[in-house]
Amino acid sequence: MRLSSKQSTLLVLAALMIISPFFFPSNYYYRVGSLVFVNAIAVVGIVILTGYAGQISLGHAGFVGIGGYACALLPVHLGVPPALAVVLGAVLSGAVAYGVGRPILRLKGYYLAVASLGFGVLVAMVLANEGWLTGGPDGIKVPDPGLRALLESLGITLTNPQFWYAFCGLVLFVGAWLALNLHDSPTGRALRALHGSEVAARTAGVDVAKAKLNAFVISAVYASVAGSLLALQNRLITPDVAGFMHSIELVTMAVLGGAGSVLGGIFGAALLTLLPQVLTVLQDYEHVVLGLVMMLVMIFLPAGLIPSARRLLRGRGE
Amino acid sequence: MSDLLQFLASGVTVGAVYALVALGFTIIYNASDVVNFAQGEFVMLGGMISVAGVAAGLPLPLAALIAIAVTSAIGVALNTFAIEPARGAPVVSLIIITIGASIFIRGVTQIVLGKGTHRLPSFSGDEPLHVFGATVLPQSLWVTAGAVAIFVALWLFFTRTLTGRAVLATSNNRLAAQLVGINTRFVMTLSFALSAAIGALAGVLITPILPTSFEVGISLALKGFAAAMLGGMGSPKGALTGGLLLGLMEALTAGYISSHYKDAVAFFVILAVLFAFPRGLYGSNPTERV
Amino acid sequence: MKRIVTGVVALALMATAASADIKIGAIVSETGPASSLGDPEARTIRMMVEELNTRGGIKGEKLKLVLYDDSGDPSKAKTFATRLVEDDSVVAMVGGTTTGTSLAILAVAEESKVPFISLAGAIEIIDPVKPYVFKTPHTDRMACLKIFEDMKSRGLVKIGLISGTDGFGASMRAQCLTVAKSSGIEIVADETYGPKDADMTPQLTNIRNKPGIQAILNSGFGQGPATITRNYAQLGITLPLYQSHGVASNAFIELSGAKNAEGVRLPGTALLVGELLDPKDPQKAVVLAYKASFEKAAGGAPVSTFGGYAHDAMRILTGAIAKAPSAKPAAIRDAIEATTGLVGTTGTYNYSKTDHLGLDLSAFRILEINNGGWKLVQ
Amino acid sequence: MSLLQVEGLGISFGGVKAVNDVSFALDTGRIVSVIGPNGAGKTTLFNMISGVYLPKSGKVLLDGEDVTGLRPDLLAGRGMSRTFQNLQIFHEMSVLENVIVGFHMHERGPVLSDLLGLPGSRRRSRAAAEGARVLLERVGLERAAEREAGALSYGALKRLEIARALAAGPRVLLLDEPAAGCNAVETEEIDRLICEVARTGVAILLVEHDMKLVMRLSDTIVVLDHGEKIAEGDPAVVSRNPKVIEAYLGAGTTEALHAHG
Repeated sequence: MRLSSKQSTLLVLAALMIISPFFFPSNYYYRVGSLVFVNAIAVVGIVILTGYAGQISLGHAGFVGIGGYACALLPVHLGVPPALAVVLGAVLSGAVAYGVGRPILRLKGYYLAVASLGFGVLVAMVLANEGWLTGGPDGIKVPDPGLRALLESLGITLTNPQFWYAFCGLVLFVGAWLALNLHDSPTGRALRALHGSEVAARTAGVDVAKAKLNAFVISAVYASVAGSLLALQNRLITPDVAGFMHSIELVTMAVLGGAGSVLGGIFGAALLTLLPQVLTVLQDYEHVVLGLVMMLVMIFLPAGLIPSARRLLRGRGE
Repeated sequence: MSDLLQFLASGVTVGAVYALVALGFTIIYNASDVVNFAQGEFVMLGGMISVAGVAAGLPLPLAALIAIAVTSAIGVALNTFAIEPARGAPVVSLIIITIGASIFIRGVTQIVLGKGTHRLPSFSGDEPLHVFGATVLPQSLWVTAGAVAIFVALWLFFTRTLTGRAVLATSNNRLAAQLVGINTRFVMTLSFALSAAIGALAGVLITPILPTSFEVGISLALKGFAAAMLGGMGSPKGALTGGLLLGLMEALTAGYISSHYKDAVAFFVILAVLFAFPRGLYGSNPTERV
Repeated sequence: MKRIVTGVVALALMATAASADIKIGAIVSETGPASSLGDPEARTIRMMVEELNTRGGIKGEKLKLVLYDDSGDPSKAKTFATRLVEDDSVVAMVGGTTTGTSLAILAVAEESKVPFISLAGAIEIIDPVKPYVFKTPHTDRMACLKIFEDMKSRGLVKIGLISGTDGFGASMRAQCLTVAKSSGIEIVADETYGPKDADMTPQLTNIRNKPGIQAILNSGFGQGPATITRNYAQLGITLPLYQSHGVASNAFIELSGAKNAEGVRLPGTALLVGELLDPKDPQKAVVLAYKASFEKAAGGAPVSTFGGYAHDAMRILTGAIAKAPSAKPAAIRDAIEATTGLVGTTGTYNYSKTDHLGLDLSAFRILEINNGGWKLVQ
Repeated sequence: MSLLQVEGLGISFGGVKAVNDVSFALDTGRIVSVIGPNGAGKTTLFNMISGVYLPKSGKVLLDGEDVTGLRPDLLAGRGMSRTFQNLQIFHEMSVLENVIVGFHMHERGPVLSDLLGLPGSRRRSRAAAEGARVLLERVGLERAAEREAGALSYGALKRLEIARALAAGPRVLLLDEPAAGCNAVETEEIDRLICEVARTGVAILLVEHDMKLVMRLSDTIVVLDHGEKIAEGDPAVVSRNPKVIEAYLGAGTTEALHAHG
């Protein structure tokens, strides 16, 4: 039987997630793995927004920040359990994205880029300035969700990094599954259509404004969940996660890996999360190499690493 | 009254800094529709190389000239090795390439010129001028005059010179420009050289006010980009207006409302302006052709 | 991805295979927004490890340093802390340039029971006391108290506060606002600026206009305070200006211009005034020795308080390793906690079960800029 | 009352009147062509009727209802579909998917259901895919269904656009130069296709430069020059109208047009 591209993507993803730990000599690798997954969750959101719908956002870290701070603040101020705070944060991010997306998605290209950037900067600024609530630039502590303790009471004992590796991996898997469902659904086709030609999508009956807004809200929810998971596992969140550089990082991950493909986005997240860890041996040359990698991939593999590799394989197969 | 004047003076000074960065974006954008996120690094290089030159004992004008020349060469290299090979790539890829370039330039600068923060001496001393109770540093006048001069030069370039029109023609339709005999490759090279030179000149002018280090490029590019978009990307008039507006808004907010949210107000206004004018204040609004 | 993972594994194995020495870890913000703090820290740590090893190491064993740059990102800092503990198997850690990164690292240190000496200011790092976490810098609160003490002695009680919006500035602002009242200081203006702003005259104009204002305090580090100082001179403000310990370095005088900085006061450590110290002062020798070797190693870059924090942390750590019965994390922790009377550049450290800072206000000295140099205010 | 009525439509760009006071009507199953020299305002007229541009004056009535300036997606919902002079293909999607998008109004459903891949979503997708395959067969592209659309030839893309426009089940179909750039064989196919579609009761508005095609297909021809309607009528009448001949060919050369008629 031939596997659909959705099935093969999920299979590859699950296999990598399960097999990799066999090569992990220490907890540190679980920690890096879980960071890869967290970034990948946000990046899958960018894949939907940028890869499917062709819309640029340089402010998505703002939603990462909203999700992260929801987990820090809601449990303390409203007595919400941290796990539920993830959901409420996602709802809040979705609502904010709905409100912000309506006006800014009318803009195109660089103008959309600067407007979304403005949004992200505003979120980061509020998080840094309202110290009485958010702890200011040094950040705020995040309560323990108690999920690991819950597992322990069920007889499953994991180290902290192991637990977050498994948990974030699971969330990423679900996130990837949803994004793949979307890809071949009526909504996903409408998004990809307006990416190709807005006017043609419109005349085919696609409500372009609404479709873009859908993509924006969905991707905001992904970013928010990623922010929540980051906050919960770090037990600390700072306003930098909402900053401009983090937004750029997320977009770069998506585009380097291949924004049009879920697997590509995840690969990009893995690459850019692992690269700094590997490049520590280069010390001062780390940034030089990172900049070079970004330029070279975009120049020689403009579709991103995974789609280009796929094309290469297919070309050889035929 | 003197307070207001002081706020305005501050706003114009800061605004001129933003305008200088924003003006650098216009030429490259006009020639190639690329917003060069490495523009901030050109400004940084202008400052850092001048500082290095002065430290090596060169007189400031000579150090500045060297800085501008070296930065122009780097601009040309950026075009040749990174932008030209990726022609026709989507906006988001170009954003990543230029951001990659800026990270690269920053990394090399850090290795070659170090991590220190430096300042150039003011061109005409630090004795403040008193104007109706407000005080202005002579260097502020240099920066403001520099922004206006570059604006005028660019405006003349795009409207009065054949080369400037060739740049615009290349942006409108590269193929057509080639057909009428414009050497588009040369136009691209020229526009990167000019943009880099403007950036470096800006760096030389502002370093006596805003100390430079290998990391200043990002925040400058961010504000310059915002200013350019506020005015309408590609328009020298827009860059100047956008920069000055941004600076004035920040200063007046800090002066009359709250310094905690001065940057917030600036970005808020940018969002508001873009909702009303989706292509900035002076941006052209081409009709969709289908 | 698998190939990259195995690549990481191979690299890590290479790193572990080489060492039978005592391995310590460092995580500092060498790049990023706090690089003006982290860079001298990193240089100091590297330099001191090298010096120690050329002198034959500790008890005949070489010290091996693994240093990572977190670029100011707490999440990265946490990852590197995990890496140091789990993968590099270090016996102790120093670092945490900013409060955010320190808080991220200390969680790992506590969980894995590896001692950690932080280089950041915030009081919550050691309050409440955590068994494995120590720090060398004064708290921001102590800086505020010291400044307020000096202000009161000059009869300055109505002051304006201006602070950077970065972590350092915001944290000190919060502390100063908290302790102002009990110190008998009234803060009548509270302004902020972005760390990379080009001009702060609007904020300063507003502060100057507050009726009855007697002095201005700026909490911030990096280039912002230098710009403030120049704007101060530009506006011709004659009120006494206080800066924070964040700019206690000759680089500040250079960026501000000596003329503009004349008369600025700040709480600093003995580091900047080594030559002026009384020959009997126990800090004199320590400070001069560090200054000389740092400036030689850094190619002329001036010493800063922050490098001093790293110096003290390394002194405390290496001293503890030398005294500990074994080079095991728990033994080293006990030895650190037992450190008393250790003279550093910042002050004399007396750690105890209940005090993991070990400094008191007397370690701070009020310095005044005088003719492009520093002067001790008695 | 006609199915589509255009009344006094006009628009200007930068003070220049691109289209001025143009009126005509179109009935079910009929084919009306708009012709005129380059720059006469044909595509602009199309863009106003299909909601891409907002007209400055005049009205568009669909089935008696005023739909002037209605968004294209809402117009599509009311049964108006179109193709484009400059191809507007979803290049990175497969040929089949391009046509499925045409079924968007029929296959769309709750976003959440699409995300979760619920049976309802899959059913709608499947139904649209089946419909799309039928249409691809009708335009002779069934064998290219799985190929990336960007890889097709120009003529094939023209037909693909028609298939996509038909997918929406339009009552009025606007075809902007469907035969431009096509070779004789391809033109023949498009000719046949248009007749077939008209026979099923769809009203067709056509802009086309191929006079042979226009003369053969059209029930009525509307002639534009400099944005104004200068003639309207059946092909035989219009082709003899001296104003038309002058506008089109300049004075003197009348034979060309007659030859086509």
